[in-house]
Amino acid sequence: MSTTKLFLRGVADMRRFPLPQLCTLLTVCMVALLAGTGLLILHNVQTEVLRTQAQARFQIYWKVGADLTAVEAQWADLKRAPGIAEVSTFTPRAALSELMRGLAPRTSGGALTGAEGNASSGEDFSWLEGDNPLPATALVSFNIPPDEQPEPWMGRMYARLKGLDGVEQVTYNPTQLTLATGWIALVQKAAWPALGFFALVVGLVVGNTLKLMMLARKDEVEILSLVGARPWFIRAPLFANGVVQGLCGSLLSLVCLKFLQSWLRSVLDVPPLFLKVEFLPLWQSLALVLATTCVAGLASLIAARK
Amino acid sequence: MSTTKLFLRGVADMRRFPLPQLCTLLTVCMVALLAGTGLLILHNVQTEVLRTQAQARFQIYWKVGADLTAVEAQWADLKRAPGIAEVSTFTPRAALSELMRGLAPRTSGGALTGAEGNASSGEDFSWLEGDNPLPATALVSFNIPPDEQPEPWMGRMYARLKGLDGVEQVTYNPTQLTLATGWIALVQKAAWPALGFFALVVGLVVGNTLKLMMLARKDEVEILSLVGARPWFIRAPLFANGVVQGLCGSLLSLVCLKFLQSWLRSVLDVPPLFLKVEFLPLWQSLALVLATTCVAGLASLIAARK
Amino acid sequence: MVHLEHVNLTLGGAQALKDVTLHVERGEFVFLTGPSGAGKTTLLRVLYGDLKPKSGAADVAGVDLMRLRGVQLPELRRKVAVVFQDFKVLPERTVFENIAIALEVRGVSSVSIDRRVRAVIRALDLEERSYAPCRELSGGEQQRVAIARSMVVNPELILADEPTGNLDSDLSRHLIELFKQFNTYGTTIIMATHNREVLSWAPEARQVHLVRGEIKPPPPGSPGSVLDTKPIIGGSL
Amino acid sequence: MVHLEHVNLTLGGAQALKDVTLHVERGEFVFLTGPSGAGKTTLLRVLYGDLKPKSGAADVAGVDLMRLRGVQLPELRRKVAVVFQDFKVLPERTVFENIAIALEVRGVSSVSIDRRVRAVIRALDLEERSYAPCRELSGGEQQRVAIARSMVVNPELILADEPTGNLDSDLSRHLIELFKQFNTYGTTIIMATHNREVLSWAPEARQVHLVRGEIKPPPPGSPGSVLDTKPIIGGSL
Ligand SMILES: Nc1ncnc2c1ncn2[C@@H]1O[C@H](COP(=O)(O)OP(=O)(O)OP(=O)(O)O)[C@@H](O)[C@H]1O
Ligand SMILES: Nc1ncnc2c1ncn2[C@@H]1O[C@H](COP(=O)(O)OP(=O)(O)OP(=O)(O)O)[C@@H](O)[C@H]1O
Ligand SMILES: [Mg+2]
Ligand SMILES: [Mg+2]
Repeated sequence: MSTTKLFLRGVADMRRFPLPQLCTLLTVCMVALLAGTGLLILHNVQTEVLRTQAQARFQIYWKVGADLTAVEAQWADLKRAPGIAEVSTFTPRAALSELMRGLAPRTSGGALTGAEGNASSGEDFSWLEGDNPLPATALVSFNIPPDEQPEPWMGRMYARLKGLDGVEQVTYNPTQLTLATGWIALVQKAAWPALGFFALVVGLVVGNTLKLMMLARKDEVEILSLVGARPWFIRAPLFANGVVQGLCGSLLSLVCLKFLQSWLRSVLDVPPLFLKVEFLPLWQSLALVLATTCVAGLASLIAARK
Repeated sequence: MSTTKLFLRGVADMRRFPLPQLCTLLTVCMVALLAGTGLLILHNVQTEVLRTQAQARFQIYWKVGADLTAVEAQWADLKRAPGIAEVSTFTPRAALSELMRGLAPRTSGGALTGAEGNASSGEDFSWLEGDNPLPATALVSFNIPPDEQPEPWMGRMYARLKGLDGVEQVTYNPTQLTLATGWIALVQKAAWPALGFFALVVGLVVGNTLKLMMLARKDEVEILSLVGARPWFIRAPLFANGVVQGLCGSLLSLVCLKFLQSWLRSVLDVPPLFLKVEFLPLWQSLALVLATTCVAGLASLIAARK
Repeated sequence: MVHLEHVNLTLGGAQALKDVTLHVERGEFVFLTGPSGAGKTTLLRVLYGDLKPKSGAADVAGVDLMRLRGVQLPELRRKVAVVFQDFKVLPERTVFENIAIALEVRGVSSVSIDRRVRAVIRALDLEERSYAPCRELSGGEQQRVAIARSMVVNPELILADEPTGNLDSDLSRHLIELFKQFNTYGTTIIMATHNREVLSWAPEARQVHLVRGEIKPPPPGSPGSVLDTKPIIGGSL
Repeated sequence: MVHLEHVNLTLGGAQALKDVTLHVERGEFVFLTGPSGAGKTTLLRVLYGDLKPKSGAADVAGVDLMRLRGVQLPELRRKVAVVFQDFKVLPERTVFENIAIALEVRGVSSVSIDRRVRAVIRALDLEERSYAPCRELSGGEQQRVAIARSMVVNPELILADEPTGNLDSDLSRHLIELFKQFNTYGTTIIMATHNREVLSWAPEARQVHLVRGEIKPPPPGSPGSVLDTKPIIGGSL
């Protein structure tokens, strides 16, 4: 009998224990869904962190009382500079009002909330407008070129910005980078044990189920061997069964994951979080399906041996 | 034969399929561990949110040029006020330097990181020290009395602070409260589906395993019934088996969870996070063990019926 | 003990028992004969409540089989012991445990279990294999375990389905002697068998002959029919 | 075909086969007799490679059993067909499937499978039950399925363990005729049996008598010993 036929027989045989097969399918689906959720979280955290990591922010202070027209021309230049991601500019007056907001009660949600909060409580800092001692400032974010080491690149950019006409001081925050690196390290530290753990659960669930299914069918295996079947003749249908379980279970889990993601997005993409939860990239989805299928197939092969 | 004897027999019978029993135990343990991890996260988020929710922060601005000695006396009074949680005070000079820091590049980690960042990049705002237009300010946090409605209480507190001598303006952020309420709503919205999902997985895993174990032992069940055993005689040992699986699995998972928590604490209780991950309270640990045991016992009873 | 009136039963679309009327009194010894697939096992399964007749009246050991409900089934099976054609022993349990199980489900004390199990093990010459798991037994040994399990409970009725299929002549003869002994102490025995020799060893027993689900007179050449002195009750003759 | 020299085997601590020397030539018909637990099934298990002797020399159909390795086992089992004492049919599969399986594992084309399976089903009078799952068969029907499965592959050697235990006289006789027919076409047959009648139906067959794992001369009263014309080869007599 050809291997294809044996595989088909294995798939056809799945009808024979419909309930355990369904249970196993659901269990595989759920465990794959858990792994998928883990990946989803990881992927989104990673995206978020990478977006932050690849950018460098500089705060540029011009001299107090510098000519505002000249400064504004420099600002226009800055906005056209290569690799620029974001430029926020503040005239001395705008800076003062922004600063006062910065001091206002703020939640962990960040500046945005603070701004909102101020708006809602109707604050007014006009009473502060006296003799403004603040300089013109700009907050500039660059995308760090991917082929550059971040630290030296930031040093060079710092020197360039410091050298601009009328600039008094430039500050930047190297710890931001450290923090991003720290996040990645943390994620990676947690990711591997977590994914390993998920793989272990998938393997245990599928393997255990197939092992028990084997136990329930051990007479059949014994008889096949007694009438002269080669090992592959016995194992191929089981292998097909395991693979189909893994494949269907993980595909089903992707569908569930899609629903989960839509729901999470609808829940999280609201003020004050504005987290746009993205779906897994194609290669991760495929990897999930492939990994589950492989683990299931492997587990079925192991379960099928004596 | 007494029920105790039947139970003991069920436990003794577990030796007969050692591998599937071990696999099942591990699977139960892991699924319970997942549920426990979910609870752990929930519990810690809840604790964090509740701590934030119960506090109200007010920013008090004194008049520009107010007498600093009088203001400092008021500060001392504030620090002794009932229900006070935290007071941060800023002289005009301290405020300016703090404000400048607030404008410096900052990560999502919050003001603390900003301060650190500035320190590390060795910033110096002394060049700004001219004619300081800023007022004396204080940031005051109160614990909202648990028997009070937060919103009206904050309104009354606002009026009291506004009435203090020499105070120009008081701001507070009611959205912080909304945010906390929003978090709790979110957690609760996500918690029930998540816990339901975990229970489903536990049930499926245990039920499926025991069902298959039944299938592998169906001859035994049939023979017992043929020689005149009452249903309970057949089911009690299986029930004992399921209960022992659930109990041992969930207890083991608590041990694992303790390790996970220690690890998470060691990883997360570092700058800039300072998250002190706490272990589950006793009642939640007990609930986890009880729920897993019940689900496993129930699943075994269901698996034992024809 | 057994009262069947016009019992009909369909299995998988085919009529497995056709209008079977059979009365067996307490203390009788009845042989059930007939070709392979005649319905002997099916009839026995009806008697221990494993199959429910489609129509007719059936009463075994005072239990109405047509109205058998969940709780009554264990009661019936405590009065009726069965030796199954395919033995139905637990392969992982020892000989002792397999026999003791029938007493355990009846709540017999362990001292008494020990004594009674040892006695039947001796009677069936299984002493050497007492503590071997049944999967390690020979076919004939397994069959004897199944027989021992039915005898140990001292039932009102023993249903034995081909109990000598895997036993040699000497053991078969010994077994029939044991059954006859039980019979003289009042146990009713219904035994399905193919073996003509076995029929000749219990000439006083009645023979009920099944053909395609119907009770028919035994074929004239068979030992049972020659030796049978009682009239065949029921059947559509 | 079968060559055993001083074969010894221990099972669970006890010596199940003691110094067994047995030679069976191609085309012979051999009865294996002996009391229950004598080692008949054990000897057959050695012959189909299920048990490995502890010592001695063993060769079946050209395969050296003492050096049997993984890949050779399926080869041996394609030459040797077995009728098991406990049938070993798949309860969920139909009669047809149970018989066909032996051809499927040999890679026979489905057209040929169909033809050959139908032929043995007819020969064993199972036509009515062809598409019933085996769990719904009577004991005798299951036994015939097991026999059909061994015959359908046209093996070099048939090992039959008590193949008439659940068959009545007529079917048993028919079966022996079938086996004799196979035998005349060159298939070697070794059949374990308790049934004296069966021995008398094949008077030309040789009888090998086992007692407690040893080959002994058959008891003088048994039909086999009376009718056996060939000398008993091997054994410690
Ligand atoms: N569950 C079932 N479904 C369908 N048909 C069945 C079922 N059980 C038995 N049969 C059929 O009913 C008929 C009678 O079976 P039964 O087992 O009673 O025969 P028997 O007299 O015991 O035969 P044997 O001597 O071979 O054991 C057979 O043809 C059998 O195939
Ligand atoms: N796996 C095993 N482990 C231990 N002892 C075994 C095992 N298999 C068989 N035996 C013992 O070996 C002896 C021979 O068994 P075997 O099955 O060969 O007997 P047999 O001649 O076929 O008897 P029967 O006619 O009852 O089938 C028996 O006493 C049996 O209990
Ligand atoms: Mg039968
Ligand atoms: Mg045997």
